Amino acid sequence: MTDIIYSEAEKTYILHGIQENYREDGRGCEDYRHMEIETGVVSNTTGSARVRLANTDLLVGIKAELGSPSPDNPNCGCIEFFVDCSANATPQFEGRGGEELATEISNVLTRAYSNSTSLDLKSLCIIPKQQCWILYIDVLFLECGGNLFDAASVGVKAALFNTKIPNVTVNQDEDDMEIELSDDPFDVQRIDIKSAPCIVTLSKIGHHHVVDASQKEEACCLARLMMGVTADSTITALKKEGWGSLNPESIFEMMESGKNVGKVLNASLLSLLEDEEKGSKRKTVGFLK
Amino acid sequence: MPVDSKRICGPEITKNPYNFLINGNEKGELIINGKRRDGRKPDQARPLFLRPGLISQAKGSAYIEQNHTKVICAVYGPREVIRKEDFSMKGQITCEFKFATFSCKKKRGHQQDSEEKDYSVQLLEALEPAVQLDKFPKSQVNLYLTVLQNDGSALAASITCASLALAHAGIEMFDLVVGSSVRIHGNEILVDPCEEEEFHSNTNIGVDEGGVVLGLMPSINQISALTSKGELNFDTTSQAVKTCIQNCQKVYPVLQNCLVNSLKEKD
Amino acid sequence: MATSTICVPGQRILRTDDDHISGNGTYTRNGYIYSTLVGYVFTQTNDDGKTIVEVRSSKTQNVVPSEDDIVTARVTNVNARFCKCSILSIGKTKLQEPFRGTLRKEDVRATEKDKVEMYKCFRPGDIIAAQVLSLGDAQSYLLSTSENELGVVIATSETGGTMVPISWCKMQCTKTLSEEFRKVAKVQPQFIEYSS
Amino acid sequence: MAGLELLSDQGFRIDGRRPNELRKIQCRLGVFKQSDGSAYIEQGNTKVLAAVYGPHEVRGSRSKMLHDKVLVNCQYSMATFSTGERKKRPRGDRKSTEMTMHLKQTFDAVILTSLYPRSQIDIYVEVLQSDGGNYCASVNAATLALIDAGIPLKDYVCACSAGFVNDTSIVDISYLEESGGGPELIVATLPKSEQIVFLEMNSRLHEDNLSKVLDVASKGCKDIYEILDRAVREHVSKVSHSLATTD
Repeated sequence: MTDIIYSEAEKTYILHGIQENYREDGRGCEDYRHMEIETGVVSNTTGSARVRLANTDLLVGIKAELGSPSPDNPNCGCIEFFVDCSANATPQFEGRGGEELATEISNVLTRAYSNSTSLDLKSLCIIPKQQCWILYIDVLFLECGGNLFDAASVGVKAALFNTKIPNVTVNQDEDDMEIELSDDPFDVQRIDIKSAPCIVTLSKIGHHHVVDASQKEEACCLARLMMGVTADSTITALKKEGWGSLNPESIFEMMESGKNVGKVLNASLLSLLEDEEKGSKRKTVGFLK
Repeated sequence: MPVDSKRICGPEITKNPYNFLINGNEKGELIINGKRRDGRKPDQARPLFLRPGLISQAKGSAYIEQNHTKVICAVYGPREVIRKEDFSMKGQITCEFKFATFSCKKKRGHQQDSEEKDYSVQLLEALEPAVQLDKFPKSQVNLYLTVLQNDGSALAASITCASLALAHAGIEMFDLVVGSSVRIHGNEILVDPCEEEEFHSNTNIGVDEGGVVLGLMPSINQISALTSKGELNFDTTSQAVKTCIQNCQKVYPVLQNCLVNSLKEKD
Repeated sequence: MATSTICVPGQRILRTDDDHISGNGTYTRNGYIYSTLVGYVFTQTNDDGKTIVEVRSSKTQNVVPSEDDIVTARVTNVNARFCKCSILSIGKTKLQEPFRGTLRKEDVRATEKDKVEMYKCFRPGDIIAAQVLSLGDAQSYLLSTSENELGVVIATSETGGTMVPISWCKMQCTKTLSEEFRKVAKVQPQFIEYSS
Repeated sequence: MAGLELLSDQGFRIDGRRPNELRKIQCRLGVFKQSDGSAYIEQGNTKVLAAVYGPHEVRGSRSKMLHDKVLVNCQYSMATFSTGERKKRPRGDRKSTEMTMHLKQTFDAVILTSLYPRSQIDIYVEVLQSDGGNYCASVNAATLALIDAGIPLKDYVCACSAGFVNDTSIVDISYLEESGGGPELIVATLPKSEQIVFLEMNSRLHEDNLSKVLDVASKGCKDIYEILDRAVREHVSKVSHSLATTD
């Protein structure tokens, strides 16, 4: 995490607030901050999205490229996560400074998506054992204001929703296969994100836990539990993180609230994306707001 | 990605012969008549062998064997932090987790791949809460884990092994950390899965297929590591976590005994 | 008083009460004393009648330099402002790997600090006894020799012969009888005990 | 010209622009809160974000510190999805390093460096989408970010590219026009004092035409200056207005 140093008094202030279910910005323990999502912001990607969660700002770009499937999984396409922390967010990320955090985030994302139910990877296969789509999902952090994991997962899901892979026809000659790409921008394949997970991070602060911790709250937090939660409230990934430990009861409590929060988060994200799609005449503003 | 320039590498593209198995990826049922393929009951862990102190030049070391899963761990330090960027006033631990190149069905590289790096981080997070870091300010303790043979549950075994090695090295700890893993297969929870039972993201279809790894400090009842993979229902997950905790508590006395015995033997 | 009870990390030793205090190798949590090491439990009664519970491991203790520790170090580099040393042992414990230390000019002696000339106090290769002043910075620990008992203990002359102290600031080579300047330590008997 | 006709007989370019017409420029100052100054610029399909931190204490090794002026530290990186084909690494490759150096040289020349001795100013540029003229957009974005950060400058720095096709100079060339293989001239100027701080030319161009192309590019810089200046004034008036209302 980006380093912030707070005095003990400040930490106690945050801690006491959380005990009363009242956080420094007036939220309750299970409330998210204001989130803005916009899809289709980078025109030369297959799918893209920008998420701004309070002052966490990120851009997700997905590029679909043709490649050969992994030998373990010849009938499926692949997804690859890459996270980059731009030095725009904080000078600490200059050069390779953000790499550690970036790997951590991409590992959690990979973990959340590493099951065959989240995404239908079979639909990305073109010719079994030979050709498939590889989705490069690149997350670029532009500003860090806490809760990067959740924001990244929301961005990924939104960008996947926005992804339009050109349809492909395979012409088979005797032993030669020819792949033809459709250049009609409406003749495209969409990705079903109904069962794609969102990550919910629960930060343990004092004896309570909160979702969507701000940067200040993250500085007070000893341990957190990250959960990949789908709309059906199944769990696709769990990961305890941080240098503290948790007792079993609180883990079960955290999982319970993670499940509930995740369900709402997924539902509202989907309805928002569908609304945006319907009113797609709206001009994209990107960073020009 | 740095390229390994010190070794002469084999051909760039080789294929794993196991891909050509006729039923390569469909392994059939994991449970037949209430028994697992190696004859264990679902809630039965494999026999455990533990031995501290076999690497003499290390400050502490330990070896763990669960049938064919074999892990060795060495602890060095507390020593000075060499890299200036890593400096912190608090004590630090570093973990390097490596599968020996010959340890898995698939050949492993000489350099850490992303899975091994991920395991290193998970190990570190499992152990950090247990170690009294304030006892060695400005210094670091280095842990090196090598999986000599991987037959499933390598991470769980490594957690146990590493905490044993730390205790052997005399690093002050709040408690030992015991690792445990389960495989969730439909309604069944398989304790201590072996390689063919382990969850692989690509082959298993459907909800309630996955795995959970947990690290517990039994005496103070704190969970220091928890990770899961695969899509699981909420209740299954909590059940799996509970099973892991129970299993850790079963292993804990073995760990304690082993340390006590090793101390007795020495005197 | 020693008992033959063996403890492992995380093992509950006993309840804390007014009479028992947790000592080295233990910690208290929720009203109990727990062990942090593999070792034997020792109890000791201190002056005000309380019992200190300790766990001592048979291994050499893991030590890192901390403030006020007396350390033995080898001088590796001398310049006009400070000298660098590598700390070889802390108290009685020999370190497996050295730690870096710095001895600044103003910490060489207690009096006439501004008149210290580093080159007349230390030479690379000297073995010194010093005290840890503070944990210092990222690079090294900060050392001090500003006591009579601290300073150069073992040194060789330019020709390579061993030197013996002839005053608090001079040493003499046993071979060539040439004299060299050093900040000489007035070695205390307990230090000699250490090295034996 | 190979294959593509970059300039039609009617005098229009591929994207429908006239030879001396810039792409649409949209920009915004103060995009982010955490940085001391930030700006976003869109020049057609080229989109660049810039953030400025500082002046602050020199980070890292103290040997970099300059005793008489501020250290200008730049980093140019491109989002992996910014280009047509996916980039493997966002920075650290040769082209990015070169671009970083060019940016540093450019801004060393315009920042009043002697005002902040022994300090450092960071300029981070992130290309979100690239469609030609990355350097120009980066310079323009960084200028706006520096202004947003309140760092004293001699003048705006405006950069613009120009090409030469069919005896006609074309201004602000896009990726397609860049990759056509024709000459490409990139210039960064101080519009008020009409000084050139950076000039680069690739490929072959007849000596006689150089001044023509340069004129077109300098004109482009001045046009960009007008746009940037308007954006800055708007931003400042908006900010001061909101300040006035909050009082």
